Amino acid sequence: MSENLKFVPHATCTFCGCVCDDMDLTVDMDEKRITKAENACVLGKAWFREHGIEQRPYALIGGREATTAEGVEEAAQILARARFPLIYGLSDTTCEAQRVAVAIADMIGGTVDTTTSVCHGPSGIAFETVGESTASLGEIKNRADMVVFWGGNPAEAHPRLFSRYAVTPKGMYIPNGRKDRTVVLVDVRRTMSTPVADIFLRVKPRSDFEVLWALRALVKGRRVDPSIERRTGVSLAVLEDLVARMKSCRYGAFLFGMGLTMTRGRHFNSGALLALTTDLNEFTHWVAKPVRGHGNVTGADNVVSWQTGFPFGVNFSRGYPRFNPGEFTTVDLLARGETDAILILASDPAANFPKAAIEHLKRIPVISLDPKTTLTSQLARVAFTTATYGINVGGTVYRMDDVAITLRPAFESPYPSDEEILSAIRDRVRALLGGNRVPAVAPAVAAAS
Amino acid sequence: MGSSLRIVNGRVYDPANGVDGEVRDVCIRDGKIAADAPPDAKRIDAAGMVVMPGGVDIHCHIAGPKVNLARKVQPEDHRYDVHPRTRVTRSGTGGSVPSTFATGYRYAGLGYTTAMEAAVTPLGARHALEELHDTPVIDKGFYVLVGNNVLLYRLLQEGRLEEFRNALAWWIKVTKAYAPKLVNPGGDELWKGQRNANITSLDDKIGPFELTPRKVIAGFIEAATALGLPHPVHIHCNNLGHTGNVATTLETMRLAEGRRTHFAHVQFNSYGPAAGKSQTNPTSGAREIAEFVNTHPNISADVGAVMFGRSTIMTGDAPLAYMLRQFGGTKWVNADTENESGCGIVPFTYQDRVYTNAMQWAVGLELFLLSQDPWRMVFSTDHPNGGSFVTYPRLIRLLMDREFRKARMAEVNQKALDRSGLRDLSREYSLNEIAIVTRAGPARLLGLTRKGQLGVGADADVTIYEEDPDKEKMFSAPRYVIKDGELIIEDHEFRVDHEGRLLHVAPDFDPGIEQVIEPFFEDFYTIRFANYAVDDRYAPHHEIIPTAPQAAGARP
Amino acid sequence: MTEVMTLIGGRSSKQGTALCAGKLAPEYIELTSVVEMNVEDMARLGLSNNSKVRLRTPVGEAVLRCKGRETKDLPSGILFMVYGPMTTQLMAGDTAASGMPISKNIDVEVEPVPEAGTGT
Amino acid sequence: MLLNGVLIEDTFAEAFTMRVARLLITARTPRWAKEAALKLTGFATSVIGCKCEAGIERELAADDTPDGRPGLSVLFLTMDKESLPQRLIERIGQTVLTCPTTACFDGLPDVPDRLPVGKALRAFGDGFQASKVVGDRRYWRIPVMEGEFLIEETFGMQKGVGGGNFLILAADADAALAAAEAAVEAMSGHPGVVLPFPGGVVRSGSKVGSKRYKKMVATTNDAFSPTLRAVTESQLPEGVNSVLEIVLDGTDGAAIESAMRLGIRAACRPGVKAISAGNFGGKLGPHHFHLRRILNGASPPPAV
Amino acid sequence: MSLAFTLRTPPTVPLEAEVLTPARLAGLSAPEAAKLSVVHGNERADLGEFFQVQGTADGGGAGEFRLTGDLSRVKHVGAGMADGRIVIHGSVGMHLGAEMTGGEIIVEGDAADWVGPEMTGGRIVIKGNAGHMVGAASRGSAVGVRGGEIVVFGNTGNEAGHGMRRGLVAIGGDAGDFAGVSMLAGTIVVLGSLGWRAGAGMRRGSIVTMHPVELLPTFSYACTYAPLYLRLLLARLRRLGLPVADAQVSGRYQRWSGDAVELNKGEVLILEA
Repeated sequence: MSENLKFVPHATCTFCGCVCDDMDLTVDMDEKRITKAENACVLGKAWFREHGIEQRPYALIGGREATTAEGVEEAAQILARARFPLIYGLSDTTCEAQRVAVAIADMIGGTVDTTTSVCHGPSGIAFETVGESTASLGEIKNRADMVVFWGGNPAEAHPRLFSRYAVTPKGMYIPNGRKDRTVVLVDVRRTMSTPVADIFLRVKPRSDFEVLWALRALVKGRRVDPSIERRTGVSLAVLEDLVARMKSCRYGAFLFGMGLTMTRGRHFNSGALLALTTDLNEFTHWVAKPVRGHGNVTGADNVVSWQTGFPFGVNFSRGYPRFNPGEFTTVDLLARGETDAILILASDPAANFPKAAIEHLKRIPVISLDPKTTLTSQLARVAFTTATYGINVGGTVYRMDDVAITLRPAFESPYPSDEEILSAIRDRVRALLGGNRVPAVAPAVAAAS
Repeated sequence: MGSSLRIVNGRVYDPANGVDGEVRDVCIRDGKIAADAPPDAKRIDAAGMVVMPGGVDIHCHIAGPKVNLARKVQPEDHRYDVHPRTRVTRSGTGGSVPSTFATGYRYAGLGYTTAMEAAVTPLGARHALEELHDTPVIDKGFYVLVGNNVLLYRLLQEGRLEEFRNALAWWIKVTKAYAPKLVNPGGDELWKGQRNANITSLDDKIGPFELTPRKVIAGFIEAATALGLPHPVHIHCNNLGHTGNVATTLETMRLAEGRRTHFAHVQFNSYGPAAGKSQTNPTSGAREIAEFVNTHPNISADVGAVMFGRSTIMTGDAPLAYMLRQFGGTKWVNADTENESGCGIVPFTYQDRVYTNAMQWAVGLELFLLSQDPWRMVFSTDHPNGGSFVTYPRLIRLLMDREFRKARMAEVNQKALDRSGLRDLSREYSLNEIAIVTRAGPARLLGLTRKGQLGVGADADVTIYEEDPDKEKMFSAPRYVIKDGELIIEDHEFRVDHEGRLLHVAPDFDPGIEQVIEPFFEDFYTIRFANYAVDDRYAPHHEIIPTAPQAAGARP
Repeated sequence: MTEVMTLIGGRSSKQGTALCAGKLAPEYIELTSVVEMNVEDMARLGLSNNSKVRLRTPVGEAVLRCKGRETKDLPSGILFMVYGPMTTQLMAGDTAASGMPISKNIDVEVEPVPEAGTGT
Repeated sequence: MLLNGVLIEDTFAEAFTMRVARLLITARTPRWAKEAALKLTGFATSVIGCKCEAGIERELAADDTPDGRPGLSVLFLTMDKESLPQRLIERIGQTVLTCPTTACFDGLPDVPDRLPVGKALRAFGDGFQASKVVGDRRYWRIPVMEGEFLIEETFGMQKGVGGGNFLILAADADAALAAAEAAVEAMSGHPGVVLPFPGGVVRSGSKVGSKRYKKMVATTNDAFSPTLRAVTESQLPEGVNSVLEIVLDGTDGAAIESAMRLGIRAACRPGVKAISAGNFGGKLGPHHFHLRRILNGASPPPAV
Repeated sequence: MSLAFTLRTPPTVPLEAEVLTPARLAGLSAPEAAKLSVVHGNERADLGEFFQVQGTADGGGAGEFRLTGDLSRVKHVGAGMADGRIVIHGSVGMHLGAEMTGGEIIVEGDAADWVGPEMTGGRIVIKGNAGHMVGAASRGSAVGVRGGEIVVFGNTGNEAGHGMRRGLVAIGGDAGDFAGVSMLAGTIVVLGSLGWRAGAGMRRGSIVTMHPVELLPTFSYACTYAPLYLRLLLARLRRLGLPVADAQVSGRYQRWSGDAVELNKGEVLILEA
């Protein structure tokens, strides 16, 4: 270790949606490496430790080394030519880069979709159906005397959700921290998170909806069939007890994970939880919060929403934004083979999409932007190496509770940022198209979904 | 900056400079109104047209966390109102909460060049600024929500008034806000901490604090006056939307005691007691409110008129949104912000046959028609709460065209109309008065000396409308819109894109106040103090409007 | 012998830390190639830790190593594995107009894979 | 004119315009449909005392009803538009709604004038009722102790004809009755026509008003009453000792005419002296059914 | 002869062809129809670039036309149509008959997601299978089918009749999950099996199925009876061509009330075996 150390206080970890901004980093400036990340959880420590500078080509075109500029030209040509281009990912980069990504999609008449569609997209659909009572994480810290974790494993995926925001911290009206809260955990299996709970409800797989629906009925004083126990593994008596506690707490909070969204029922599972939250407000204050994965997936939701009116899966091919999950979302467009070019921004769908979608990725020109080699970058026509946001690149990220935070990069990277590459692509595409592409067809508003 | 321009032959309405419909030239140089323009300046022949300063919206909700939630929650409201891109402008969607680009272009498309987002939590400031950055053409700013701020309450409760004032200045400055905003003071603590309760009078105790709304409001008026802000405290009163709230509103207005204070969307706070057999149907309180404002030059207000049709209730007044959710259909959004605010959102439709909605519509019009000083009772619909800003041209016509108003009156709930004073009012607004309530007045109330007027040195934000007896049509689509001297809209079409400025204030404070604030952050916020202040990158084009601090406790 | 069980995909902190090192690193590939199974189910199927097992759905299949978990942690009939290249093989592309493929609680056929030399 | 030796007088039956609805009543068995229909059409002989007139038009096979069950069609008439829905609501509510297994459908679905009968009766459901649209017709399902009563939301109303009639003038009471029975038999099931009186026959034909009692709207038809032949201005031919009347209500004049033709022919049998008809001199009713023309197959003059 | 379109060049990316309605084609010759605009991906194109067009549109008002080929990437066919008739020989893409108010569409093949969303009248008949969201509300909207009839001979995906307020969705085969979710009124008949969670959040309306199903615990059993209106309904389905058995017409059904989480005024009718 060299003597050339730099101390970067108040830095922000973008590994997960907690976006903790209390990282005090020590950087070895000679080795371009973060040697210490105070306050970081196990995931944060790995995030900061492992994102050093790797020796990689600036760009690869068809597997051949190229300059960033050559990559930009190739990418711009692909995007300008494509009839149904898709821009996907966005959740592990800054809002500044996301804004450019949406601008490109708008200009070329493409589609923009984020990793939200395969994470809490269903919760987004649920939000559009029932709304949501929610709060910034500080309100949960300061006020929540009952916290219910549903379908998630924060101990392994969001460790500081427990320690910084929702379980152990002392808050304004929670002077004794953990002792002042009732913690409930609902999951289909025991996990590392289970021990934190006062009450653990193990529900049978794929029965969350039934449990939530029964809770809604009980909150409203309606009848629930006793078969609920056989079907969900949770007895009516247990549910009644839970409802009594929920109605009598002062400030309750649900924090729910992809155990709801990725299983059969999808948006209805999240919707049931959001509706239950609304129902409970008839009796006392309740909020709910989807626990988000990627560091700036919440920023992606926000940027896409303010620029288009819709949170993800937005298509511009007719000259204006349209939203329709299943029609304009990435898994669907790929699995149906409808998209003819894709720019993947800081995401690795080749590693987690269904087989049918990955097979189409192999058939079309892929442009990837990523600090690291990924399965996706390996099959890309154009693969850019980028600087890592939060470590090498400043900008804005949104915490899972919509709080925007400014990054404090620790050291410079020789690689350009996503924003720089995207801006260059945007400018080049604009030159190729002579401005925004305007399809000469009147809006078909009646059929505009 | 734009090139030079000379607008000739137009009838000019520039009330700030006493110009009332004179045909005269308006010259523009380097983005400002000039005494003359070079001979090679582009000429716009405005014969048969009306030339006005660009519109200034003193109160709307167009950017920030709550606006984005309201956008996201209503995809069905965007589908039928798309905003296609052009070669030079971005696409977007409309509905009652348009996307940022559509917001900017549509304001410009109505001839508005400045708009103030009226409620942003300090914690949401960075977000609001990002959205405002993506809101093209117009200049913009926002009011920061401070009226339920826990630390400020603590300072006020402990009588630490100087620290209170410094902390207020700090909050305004570090968030790059334009003015302090109070929303339902005291309500959030009851909402969040006491099982969704609410404040019902100025003398209610605010939860665990030894404070009342009366004390809080007075404290803010005092502190803001001392800071000498260009726009004073901007208040959304307690009991908003409730039958009989006119008493609370008048009591709150009296708290100003001669100091400048602005009352937001007073229509929603001008309801008399219940009438007839109903326990809830309000009567009109417009006359009492208008009289108070007429006779108190320190008081200003924007109307917050209600226009029938689809709207979105979005407010820092969370208990109000909760109450309205029973009328709104299936969706309700609530969003608590730590130590700072609450927020509620409900999609809503005002129906002309519904008593209460018709009364709200009538009260808004009454307030306009009873106002004797258009400079202090200015134009707003509290977009999108009372209706979208795209309804402004219709509202203008309702004010300018008695026959149109009468025809519309015939279609609304007649019982409500009977209990309002609208039938007795035959006044019609002149173009000069419209220019005051939509431009010169709001600019003056905001302390924006270079806006809302066409004197030499003013910002060259100019709108040119083709004269038309149908005022709704006339104000719906200006022929030309000039922003900062640049011809943005020509022959009704966008020629170029444009990025406006952020308008904000930066009141001085004693840096020692940070030693008071920081420990509170470490205990009760989930973001580090060091990461809270918004830096200049979020306002790449901005203008700081100066303050004029006064000695503490000074009275005008 | 095959049985139908319910496969839960998920994350682990080990996966998270390995991810930072890179998805092509051996430890990540190793982590995403293991399926956790109830020990009694394993015994019934004649499996032991590190035995090979084939999971099959209507869209594809994957061969994994299995790892036993006690009933209190993982009930009979439930499988757990972290997301990765193997889970993608088993996921269907239909999202039911939601954008979201089903990646938790997938019904899979479980079949032990005899290994050369085990002689059973 | 003579038919089978029976004199067909040269006169006409004078009928009124009424408002008519057609109801299809179905049930689990023909019996229960009939029970309901009989109650519904009971005490509905004449608007004079019943405020409505009604009768069973015909029996319907299961294949001919909307729900594929046996049933009956009923014609229901009143003098004015306003009272038709009122009477229907009262009567269906008391007689069909109450009757086991029945359902009630509109038999005039293509008629534009709609009566909100089911719509009113749904209130019996006390908020538990539910509506259902099948095809383009809306029905109400009203929960009852037995299960559910189904009724169409609206019923068509059109102009109909009431008071078509003919008189059987016979030598004696037995001959009159036998002829009337034969006439009814011949007309029964005729589409568009009902005979509202008991067994289709009325013995107490009436005249308008009273010679003696101011309050009476109708009193005995003394001109055709054999016992009064000597004390009044009788219109009875010689040898007539008993008269029975058949009254026909229908959906339109053509149906009445066609039914009258069948009925009169059947009535012309031994013992019958003449067939006549009741009219008021042509001043009150717009529909005139000239007996001889009917029997000759000619159309009646158009309604005024 | 009516207009007939035969897909000659299958689109490689989605083709949006809301021009394919009887009203838009009324009175056009084949060359005129071939000139109509469609959106191919992100660019305008002529209908004729993809379809061979023959015949002439029926004169006077909306007539009938015919589409042949694999149109599974052709979206918005018949969207917003008010009258006339479209016959499709082959499969068809999303948003078929979206928001239509009248007329009839017959598909002799399969249909993709979003058949007849938010339609208010008319009829869509799919002889094969249909995708998800048959007759559903668009995302964010609370109201789906407001009138008219959708008949699918085969199976459907999830959320058939989501938020429907009036009208009929009849499915000859099986329905996916959440059939009739949040329905406000109207009727869904499934001759095959219901998927999971049918009728979740329904306020009013009827879901009828011919196979046993376990409903959500917020539904309560009421009685077993022979609802008379079903005889009318099933007779109508027969006329529309669905294979309704006599035993279904004359059968007894379990009536379940729900959803208790909402108004509890809906019903699910399950044929007794």
